[in-house]
Amino acid sequence: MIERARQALLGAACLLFTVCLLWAVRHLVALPAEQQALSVLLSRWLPDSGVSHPVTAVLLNFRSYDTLLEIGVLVIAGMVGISLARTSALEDPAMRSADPLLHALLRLFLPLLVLLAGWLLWAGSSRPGGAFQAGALLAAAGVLGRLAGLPMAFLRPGTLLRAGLVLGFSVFLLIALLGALDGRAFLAYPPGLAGALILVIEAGLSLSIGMILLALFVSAPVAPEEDADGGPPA
Amino acid sequence: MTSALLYVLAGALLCGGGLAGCLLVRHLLRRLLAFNLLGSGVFLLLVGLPAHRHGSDPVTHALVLTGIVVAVAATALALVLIRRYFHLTGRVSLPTGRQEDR
Amino acid sequence: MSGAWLPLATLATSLLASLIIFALPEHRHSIRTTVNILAATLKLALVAAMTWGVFQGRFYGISYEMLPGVRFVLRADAVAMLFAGLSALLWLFTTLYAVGYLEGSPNRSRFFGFFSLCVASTLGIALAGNLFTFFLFYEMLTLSTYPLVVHRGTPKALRAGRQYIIYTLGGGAVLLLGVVLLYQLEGDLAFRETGHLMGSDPARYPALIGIFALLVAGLGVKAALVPLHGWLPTAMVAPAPVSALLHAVAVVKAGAFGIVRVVYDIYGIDFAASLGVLEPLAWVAAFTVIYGSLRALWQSDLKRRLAFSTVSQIAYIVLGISLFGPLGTVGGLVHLLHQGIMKVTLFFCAGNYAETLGVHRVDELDGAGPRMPLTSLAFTVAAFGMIGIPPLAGFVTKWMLGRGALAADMAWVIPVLLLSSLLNALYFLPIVYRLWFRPLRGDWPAERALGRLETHALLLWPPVFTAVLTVLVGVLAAAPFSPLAWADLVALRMYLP
Amino acid sequence: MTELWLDGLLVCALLATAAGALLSRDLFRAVVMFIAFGLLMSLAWVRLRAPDIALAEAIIGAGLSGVLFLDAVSHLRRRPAGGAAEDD
Amino acid sequence: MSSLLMAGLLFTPLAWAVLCLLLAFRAARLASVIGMLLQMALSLALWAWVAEQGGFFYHLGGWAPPLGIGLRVDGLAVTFVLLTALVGAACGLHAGLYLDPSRPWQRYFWPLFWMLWAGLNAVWLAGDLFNLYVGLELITLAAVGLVVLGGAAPALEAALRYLFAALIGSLAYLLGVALLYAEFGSLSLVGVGEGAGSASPAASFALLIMLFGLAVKAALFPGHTWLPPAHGIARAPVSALLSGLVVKAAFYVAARVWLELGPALEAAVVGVLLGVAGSAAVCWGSWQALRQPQLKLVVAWSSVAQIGYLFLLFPLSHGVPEAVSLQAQQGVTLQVISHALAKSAMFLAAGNLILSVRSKRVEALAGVSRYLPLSLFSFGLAGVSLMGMPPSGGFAAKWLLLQASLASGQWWWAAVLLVGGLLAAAYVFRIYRASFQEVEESDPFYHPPRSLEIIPLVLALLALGLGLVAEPVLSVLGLPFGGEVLSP
Repeated sequence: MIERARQALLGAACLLFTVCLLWAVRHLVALPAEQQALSVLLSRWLPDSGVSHPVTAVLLNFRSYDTLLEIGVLVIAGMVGISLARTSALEDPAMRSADPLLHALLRLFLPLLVLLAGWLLWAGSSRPGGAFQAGALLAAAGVLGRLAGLPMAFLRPGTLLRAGLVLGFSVFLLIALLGALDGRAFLAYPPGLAGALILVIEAGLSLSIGMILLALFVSAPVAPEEDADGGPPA
Repeated sequence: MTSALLYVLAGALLCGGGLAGCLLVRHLLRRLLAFNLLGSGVFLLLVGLPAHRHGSDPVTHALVLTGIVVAVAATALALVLIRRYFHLTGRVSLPTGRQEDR
Repeated sequence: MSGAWLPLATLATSLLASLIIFALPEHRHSIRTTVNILAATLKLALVAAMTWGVFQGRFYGISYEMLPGVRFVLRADAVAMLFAGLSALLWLFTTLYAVGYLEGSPNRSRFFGFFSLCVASTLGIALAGNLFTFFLFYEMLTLSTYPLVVHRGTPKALRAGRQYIIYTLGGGAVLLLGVVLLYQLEGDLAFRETGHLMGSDPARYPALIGIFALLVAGLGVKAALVPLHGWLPTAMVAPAPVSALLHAVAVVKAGAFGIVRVVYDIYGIDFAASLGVLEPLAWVAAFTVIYGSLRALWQSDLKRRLAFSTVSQIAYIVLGISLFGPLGTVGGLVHLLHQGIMKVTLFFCAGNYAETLGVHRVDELDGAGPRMPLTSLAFTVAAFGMIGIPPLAGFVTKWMLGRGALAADMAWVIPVLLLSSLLNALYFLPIVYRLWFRPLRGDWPAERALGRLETHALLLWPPVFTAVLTVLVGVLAAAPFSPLAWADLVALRMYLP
Repeated sequence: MTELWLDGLLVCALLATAAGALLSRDLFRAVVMFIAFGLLMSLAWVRLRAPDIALAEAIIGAGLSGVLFLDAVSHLRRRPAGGAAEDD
Repeated sequence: MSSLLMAGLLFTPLAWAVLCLLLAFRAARLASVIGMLLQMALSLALWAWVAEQGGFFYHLGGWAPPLGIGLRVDGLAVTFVLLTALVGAACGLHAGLYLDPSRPWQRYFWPLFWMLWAGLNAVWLAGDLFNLYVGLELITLAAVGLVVLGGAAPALEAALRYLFAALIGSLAYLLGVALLYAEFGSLSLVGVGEGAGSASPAASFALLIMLFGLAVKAALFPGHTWLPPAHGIARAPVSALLSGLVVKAAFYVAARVWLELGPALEAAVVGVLLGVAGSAAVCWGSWQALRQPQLKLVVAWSSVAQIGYLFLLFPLSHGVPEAVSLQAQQGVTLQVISHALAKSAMFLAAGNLILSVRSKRVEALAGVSRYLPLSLFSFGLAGVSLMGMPPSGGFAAKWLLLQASLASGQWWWAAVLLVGGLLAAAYVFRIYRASFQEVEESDPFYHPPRSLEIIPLVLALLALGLGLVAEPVLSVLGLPFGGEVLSP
């Protein structure tokens, strides 16, 4: 009974929220159109950023601190994922597909995906694409491979996996410190090197992002008989 | 720029629906789906509103990309937790009621 | 700021002592006792030095801004020294007594640690230079006495502790409200002999009356004014030294002393009289005097009888304060000391009976006089003092109070005093009679042999000393440096224009 | 004008798939709806002239998240309420 | 100088997170101790710098806001950075001894701990609305990870509850940011504040929804239900971090946004609503704390109550004279600091007590007072601060808030403060009561190592002493900007 009332109350609150949101949006869209200050600034500063694609410039130069922390969030998710992983055998026999056609397709498809990821990474400096898309694509390729039962020893929880998780992040971090040691601000690139450094960072990030997402996919429990190891009290 | 306005409206409705889903749905996976819908709604608003007022704004694109990464990290983490929770207890939703009295 | 170190050092002695004692392991009894006695002696010496300096007109104090617009002030003035002297003196005796009393019992490290902390708070209350600082130490006192009240850890003690903490924390909250309101209205007010509020805007009078009520209610809890006295008899489950501390040195005195500060040093006695708040206060005090005595009459438990006697006796102090005029002031202030000395003697003796003979009830005391002559003599002297038999300490107080009442045109106080003395006699004299003139009926409930004397030496000498003091402060009331002379000095400064 | 109609249609489809993802009885259906929603979102980003997000959404929303969810659904189905090892 | 300090401050926790992920538990512990010392030194140096020279803006990457991200290094921010260093280091040291190194997953404590620290610093210093969002998410995920460490079912349940609440809160906040950006075209907090000159319905709604989200993340009643399980189930040092610092981060963001936008948007009703919710939290949290059978749940519910006080800032800083608003801000800031110190001390002490009595229940404490005085003493000292008894920081905060509420004429908040103090006393004394109970048998307790007992004692003493030095601390908090911009 109380549960019912609670649900009704919450539902009504959501309805009210939606109405208010629509009303706020109505006010916002009625505001006069004007030149966007940030866009102007962006196009003025873009030549100094080392890349020609504005989104990449924002992500990896103007607001690179956001990106740094965002990768931190991903790393945390990956860490927690592998900290919960209890599987010793990473190849789940139930998952291995016996279909030879699928294997053949995959053998064709996986390198293609990796190539595509590389291209996205490279393209990111001048047109849509970049580290994140490339990394996600790598992860997707990995997921496909795993679903098909390809062996992936590097995903075993161990030093290699952990190093892979933080590779991009540490490259980013070290380059960020470079500027500060030089007497400039944290995350400032040395003049002239911005483009190259951004590419280095992006390459590292792609690898790590792919690995983290894949690790998260893999570390979910699969085998029903695995042990349930609880922590100590308190 | 009325097409951007359409997406803004869709974003607002998605926000409302997603929030309702997050609050009312008990099944953890469904709640996570609702959370993702809510996120998409917010991202649509974040991009759509400035697009409607001033035209395409690359800054918002960058922000949304960051937001998507954060959302996917959270989703993947939540999925791991949910699966492990199910694995240990066989439950797919959190128990309600007198959990405060434990 | 010359002379800042003396008040600080006085506080620090017992604070440091408490920290050292907490840090000592439970079994290091001799070091603990040494630290205790050293600190108590040192503190007495420091207070004596400071008292001499204050008499000479020297200034001791420290002040710094603790919160925006609110200062932490320590200051040694004449009234402060009255209270500080009392607590320093009695702390020494109580410590000695407690060392003897608790010999062989567990948790002594905890006990003496909080004991010292409690005295540090009392000293802080005495030396506080404004209401904020006073409140600081007042609450510290509450916290440091709780572990003492529940020391025995029995369900009864824990219940008493709960009641104690509910009363005192509730009182503290009311007091805090009053203090904050006063700060809101008047700003940071240092204690001053003639008060501060004489010239305030008449439009504020109602607010000031309300604040006065809050302050007195908050302080009245610790001072055990009826109807806020409920915790005091219950707290009797605590060990005897703690009862002595609660009743004579620290807690109830802190409440009474706070009322002194509020009436004289914040409101100013003239202003308080013109606000018309003194008369109701006097009525409450008078009622408490009678009520406490009446209740004491019916108590068969010795310590409970003493507790209700405290309720009544503390109200004398408040009564004295509420009588407008120097004589009433002197009576109230001097009773602060006299009652402390007498009551501490009574509790020491009660503790001795309980420890040595296992006697807790009045009707078990038959024939205890010959068995424990010195203790019983001390008890008798203190009881006579309480009744007000000349020339003992209590007589001086009652005499001054009576004269003060006449001077303040409140003659109705005289019958109250007489009635109360009669009641005092009615509940003390039977005890004295039982002690000396009734034969022993059978065995003592739980007799123990403690040393060669009638009881343990550390249990025996403190009450004897304080009993001697009871006589001395009465007989030598006219001498310089007697409590009476000091109270005269204080009152003189207060009624100066 | 046709563009506007197309956009309207896309928005309707978006909302419909979202509703499907929220309200479907069958969990599997809900996840499929969610994947469809991701694909449509990707289209919407294209229409909002945000190709970067469109790319990311296509890979993530439709691809990666979809697979993660599908895998989770199959896992949750495989062992209905079997876990007995509740430890504390 | 200060530029290097800033870089070090931002770099160290992130770098140590990476380092600790690669090392095993014991090696990571050693590395972390070094890192904590370094971070302490950096925070202290920055605090001293700001106390002397005044605050400044720090432009990351050399790009000025609004396009770039500026950090706002003012007195308040550096004080919280220092507080984080203190509490964080204490919890880290405690954890190093408290956690059982033989469990394979304990190694993940260190990287998560450092990530949490990085996120906290990012939030205290942030001057950018979107950067705040990322920082908050960093904190959330790290905190969830710490709660779930070990992966037992109750921990998973608590972590899931926490995760969903925090994620919804973050998205609500982000929605507000989206609306504000659409209206004012800026992401920097100052820029938005300048834009919000007049009341605008959309901005008001944005403010409301942001505050709602942040209130859920800060566990304000009635959005508090996730907190007690999460803080109750986590290991003691983790609970100490969560209660001491993490919930404060969300509140801090809410306060900054409110003080920047609230006055312009005439949001008095919102302020009063938050105040009412805070008062309800004080009463309900204390009541629940009073009847919890488990020690750590008592402490966790006490957090719900204490967080309620913080939200009195909102009604007391809006539509009142400048001086009163300042008083309220100072009071709330002191409350944040003293609660951070006291509550972390309390959780650490509670952890020690639980370790000693080998039970989570309150009744099991009987006799502890006799054999384990030190941990109980720390617990008690922390309790003094929670009750708002002098001379603790909690008392100083209560005094200032009382003054502010009486001066603003809103006396009912004063009643909440007084009643809350008494309720806090009720649940703290309940623990004392249990521990003072005498048991006949000889010492049955496990005695934890001395160093485990010292750490909460130090924190509790700091909380207690804060009241005595409140004025100097507050004077640093209110430092104006030096106007200096650090960028190449």
